[in-house]
Parts: sequence; structure tokens; C-alpha cells
Amino acid sequence: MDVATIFGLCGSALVGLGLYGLITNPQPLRKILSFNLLGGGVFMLFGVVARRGAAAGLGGDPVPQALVITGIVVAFSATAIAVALLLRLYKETGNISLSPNDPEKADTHQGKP
Amino acid sequence: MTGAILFAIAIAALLLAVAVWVVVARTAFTATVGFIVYGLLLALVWVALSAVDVALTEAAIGSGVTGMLLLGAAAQLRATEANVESTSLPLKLSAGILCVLVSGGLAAVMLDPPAVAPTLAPEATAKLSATGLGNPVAGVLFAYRALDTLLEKVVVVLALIGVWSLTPDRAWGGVPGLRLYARPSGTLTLLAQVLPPVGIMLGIYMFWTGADNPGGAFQGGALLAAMWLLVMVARLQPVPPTSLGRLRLLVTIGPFIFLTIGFAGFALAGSFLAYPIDYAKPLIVVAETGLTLSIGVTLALLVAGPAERSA
Amino acid sequence: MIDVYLIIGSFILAMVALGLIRIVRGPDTADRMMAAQLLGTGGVAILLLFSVATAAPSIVDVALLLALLAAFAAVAFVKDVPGSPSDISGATDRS
Amino acid sequence: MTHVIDTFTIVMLCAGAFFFLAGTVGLLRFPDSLTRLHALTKVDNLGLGFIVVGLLPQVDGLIGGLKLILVWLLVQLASAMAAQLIARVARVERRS
Repeated sequence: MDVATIFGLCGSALVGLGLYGLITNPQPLRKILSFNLLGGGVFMLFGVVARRGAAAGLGGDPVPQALVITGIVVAFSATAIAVALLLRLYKETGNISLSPNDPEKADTHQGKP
Repeated sequence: MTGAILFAIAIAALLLAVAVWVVVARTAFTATVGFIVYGLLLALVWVALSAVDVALTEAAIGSGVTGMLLLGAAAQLRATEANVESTSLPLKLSAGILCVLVSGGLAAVMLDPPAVAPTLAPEATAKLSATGLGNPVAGVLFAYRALDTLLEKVVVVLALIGVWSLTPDRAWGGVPGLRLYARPSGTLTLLAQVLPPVGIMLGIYMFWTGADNPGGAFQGGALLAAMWLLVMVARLQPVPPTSLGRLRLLVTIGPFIFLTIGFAGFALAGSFLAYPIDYAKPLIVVAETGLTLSIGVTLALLVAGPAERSA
Repeated sequence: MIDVYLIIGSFILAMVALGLIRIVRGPDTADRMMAAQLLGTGGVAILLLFSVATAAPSIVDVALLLALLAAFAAVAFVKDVPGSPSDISGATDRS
Repeated sequence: MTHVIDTFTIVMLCAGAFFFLAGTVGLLRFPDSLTRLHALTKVDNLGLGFIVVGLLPQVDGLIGGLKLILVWLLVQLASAMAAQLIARVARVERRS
């Protein structure tokens, strides 16, 4: 058991947890959080691969590390778009449900001129 | 190195506990607080995995802009939390089984690594001196995979265009609906006056040292973004309207400089994004300077969101 | 000596983890903020210990970043606390 | 000589760790928000302070030492401000 393996197992579990939250949480904001949990797990697996590839006097393979840095930036951008979409939906309809046959959503539509 | 193992187990266990809490927490607000804690612990994991560049990125983003973005969203959506139906038990069970299978599969792969771990570290360091950079991660980002880095910066700008495109017609070009302090206290004002000079200095240091040590344009830019948001939230500076020309110039200048250097590569070194051998480091530093500024402004604007009232 | 740093680091991590119970239990928002603050300080201490243990001075930079952003996170947190005087609702106060 | 320095470091680190223990116990056991805040601030200045003092002789170079002190100063500043903000929230919550 070395440090990389421990974090490899931790990352695997995080992917599963994030996926579970993504599927079962009904609120879109919670889904966004869960998706980011999942992403953190995937990045950690990259980190483990990088750590195992330590060579040439470096503590880890710089290529997966650079990939993760790019990934973190893109994940933040995607999160910002998702949050903006969600807030716009809420301001437009007063509701955050994505379900087409949600009775409450129909009500708010009728309530509006 | 028993200490390292002990530490790794402790942090992995804590990270999993926090992740479970983010999934099951009752309100979105507390789940978001849990997520910020998760980001901070991830930064510690990256240090333990000897990826200090990634640790800096995670710390700069996770405790900075992501926190403010998600906390603001959770606060605005608080009213919607009461009337959501919970997921049915069969769905929860089947989702649970699926997730255990996914985790199990990944764990099996992690427990059975190839006898010789694949690595590009020797290749990445072999030609590093030709770029004049000392930090191999910066070398990968700005020399070997410069196209990816360029596209990544473009993605950030595209994300901002996406967010801005959600502006209602009447508010187009107006002021973003960043949530501000209604009545900033003296403490907050002092903090917003004292912290940014230190933060800006550290941001510039981050970008400058990034050539040879862990750090770089993105980490520096994320720090600048946090400092600008702090000043705006404390009402020391107004939130600028999205139609402001200078603002749009700052957003695009980094990718524009990078792209120009890329095209100049055709003339000077024979291919796109190639650097002339004697000028590699100065060109990379010029590109990074522009990118640091652009990233700082763009990240802060992503948190501020689309315009909500006309200027 | 390296093990001493890491064991003390693990001990601080354990203390911080116990403190996190306050985030889960509350009862008030102020208590949750305190647990987060404890985590920030603990994280800085752990990073400094790690930096010396692995002889990697650049880890101190991570600690610097964390120390700076901990204050920023506190500001973001108070801004959106339910019912605090700083909490603004909708477009009522945007002057 | 290194033995003396190492012993000094270990003593200081243990003192720092003790304040983390005390802070956590205070955070969990003290009766109300303001007393818990008191316990927390001791962690920020004394807990981290002892750890920085303990680590100072172990870093080489003046810049390295100055950086450690800068980290501590920054945490002092941030924690003093954060404590003010937290206390304000606690007061509002107590009233409501």
C-alpha cells in the first residue's frame, strides 16, 4: 500500500459518490455540485497516474498534471455556465424543475400574463 | 515513510466523509460549504501527490471564485428548496448499484497498475532547457501542448460569452447582478482595502515564478479575480457594465496575444505556435502576462454573471 | 524527523476533522463559519509542515494562497448568510 | 547542535499541536458561539504561531524564513477580520 494507491482508491470512490449524487439529487444546483465531486475524483485518478509516472528527477509526470490544470479551468467555466442557466430559468419561470410534466411549473405559467 | 501513509489515509478518509456530506446535506447552502471544504482538502491531496502546480490551481479556484459563485447561487435559490419531491427508493437503489460498480471497476484498475508505469516525464524534461523554462508543467502547458492551452483560454472566453448571452433583452450591456453587501461594515471595508494589495502582489509573483517554480498565469489570474471581486462586493469599486470597451479588451487581450504569437510562429519558426529558439522564454512570458490579466478579469465576470439591469 | 512532521500534520488534520463536526451540527451559521476557519488555519499549518518534510519550498506558496483566500471565502460566506444584514434580496438594493 | 535545534522544533510543534487540540475541544464543548470564537482565535495566533516558530530553524535561506513569517502574518490579518465578521453574524443570529 503506497500513497498513490490510497488516493487511487479514494478517487474511485469519489467518482461513484459524485455519480450517485448526480442521479439521485432532484435539485439542479445539487447536481452541479455532485458533478464537480465526480470531476474531482477523475482529476485525482489523473494525479495518481502522474505520481506513478515519477521519473527524470520529477515528483510526477508533468503531462497529466498539466492536463488536470486545464481540466480544472474548463470545469469552472462549465460550472459558471450551468449556474447562469439555472438562475435564468429560475428568474424566468420561478421554478427550477426540468421535468416537463411538473404541475407546479404549469401553474406558474398560467399565473403569468 | 509510515508518516506519509498515515497522512494519506487520514486525508482520504476525511475527503470521503466530506463528499458524502455534500451529497446528503439537507440544504444546498450547507452542501456548498461542504464543497468548498472538499476543494481545500483536494489541494492537500495534490501536495501529497507532489503536484504543487495543481495544488495551487485547486486552492486558487476552489477557495476563491468557485466558492463565491456557488454560495451566491445557493442563496438565490433558497426559496425553491422546500417543494422538491425526493427520488424514489428503487431509483436510489439502482443508482447505488451502478455507482458501486463504477467505483469498483476504477478501483480494480488502480490496484493493478502496469508493471512499468507509463510516463512522459523524461521526454518533457529532455528539451525543457530549449524553452528557457525551469518548471516542467509550464513547459508542457506553453511549449508541448501550447495549442491545448490556447484553446483552454478560448473556452474560458466562450464560457463568458455563453453566460452573457443569457442576459434579458432589456438589460443587455448593463451591469451584472453580482450580489453585493447592502451595508458594508468597517471591518469589511478595511479587509477590502488591505487584502487586495497583498493579493495582487502574490498574483504577480505567482505568474512570474511560474516559469521556473510551481505557479503560472492561471493561478495568478484566479487570485487577481478573487481580489477584484472582493473590492466590488465591498462596494469600493462599482461593478462595470458589460458593454464597457476596456473590459472587453481585457477579456480578449490574452488569447489575442497568444494567437498572434502562434501565427508569428509560421514566419519565425516554421509552424503554428512554434517559438524562435532564442526568444522562446520572452515570448512565453509576454503571452502569460496577457493571459494572467485576461483570466483574472474573465473569471471574475463569470462569477458576476449576466447583466441584470441596464447601465 | 520527516515522520515527526507528518505525524504532527496528521494530528492537526484529525483535530480539524473533529472540528468539522461543527459544520454538520451547527447549530448556527456562525459555528459553521468557525469550523471552516479552523480548517483554513489547519490547512495552512499542514502545508507548512509538508513543505519542510519534503524539502519543497514551493509548498509554502500554496499556504500563502490559502491564507489569503481563507479571508475571501469568509467574505463570500457572510455575504450570502440567510437573514444577515448583509443579505440583499433580488434587485431591491443595487444602487 | 542539530540535536538541540531538532529538539526545539519538536517542542514547538507539539505546543502548536496542543493549541489545535485546545481549539477543537473549545469549538466542540464551549456553550455558545462567542466563547467558541474565543477558542478558535487561539488556534489562529498561538497554534499556527508555535508551528511557524518551530519550523523557522529548519528552512534554509532568509527568504524561506520570511515567507513563513509572512504566512503567519497573513493568517493573523485574515483571522482577525473573519472573527469580526463571524461575531457580527453570531450577534444577528442571537437576536433573531
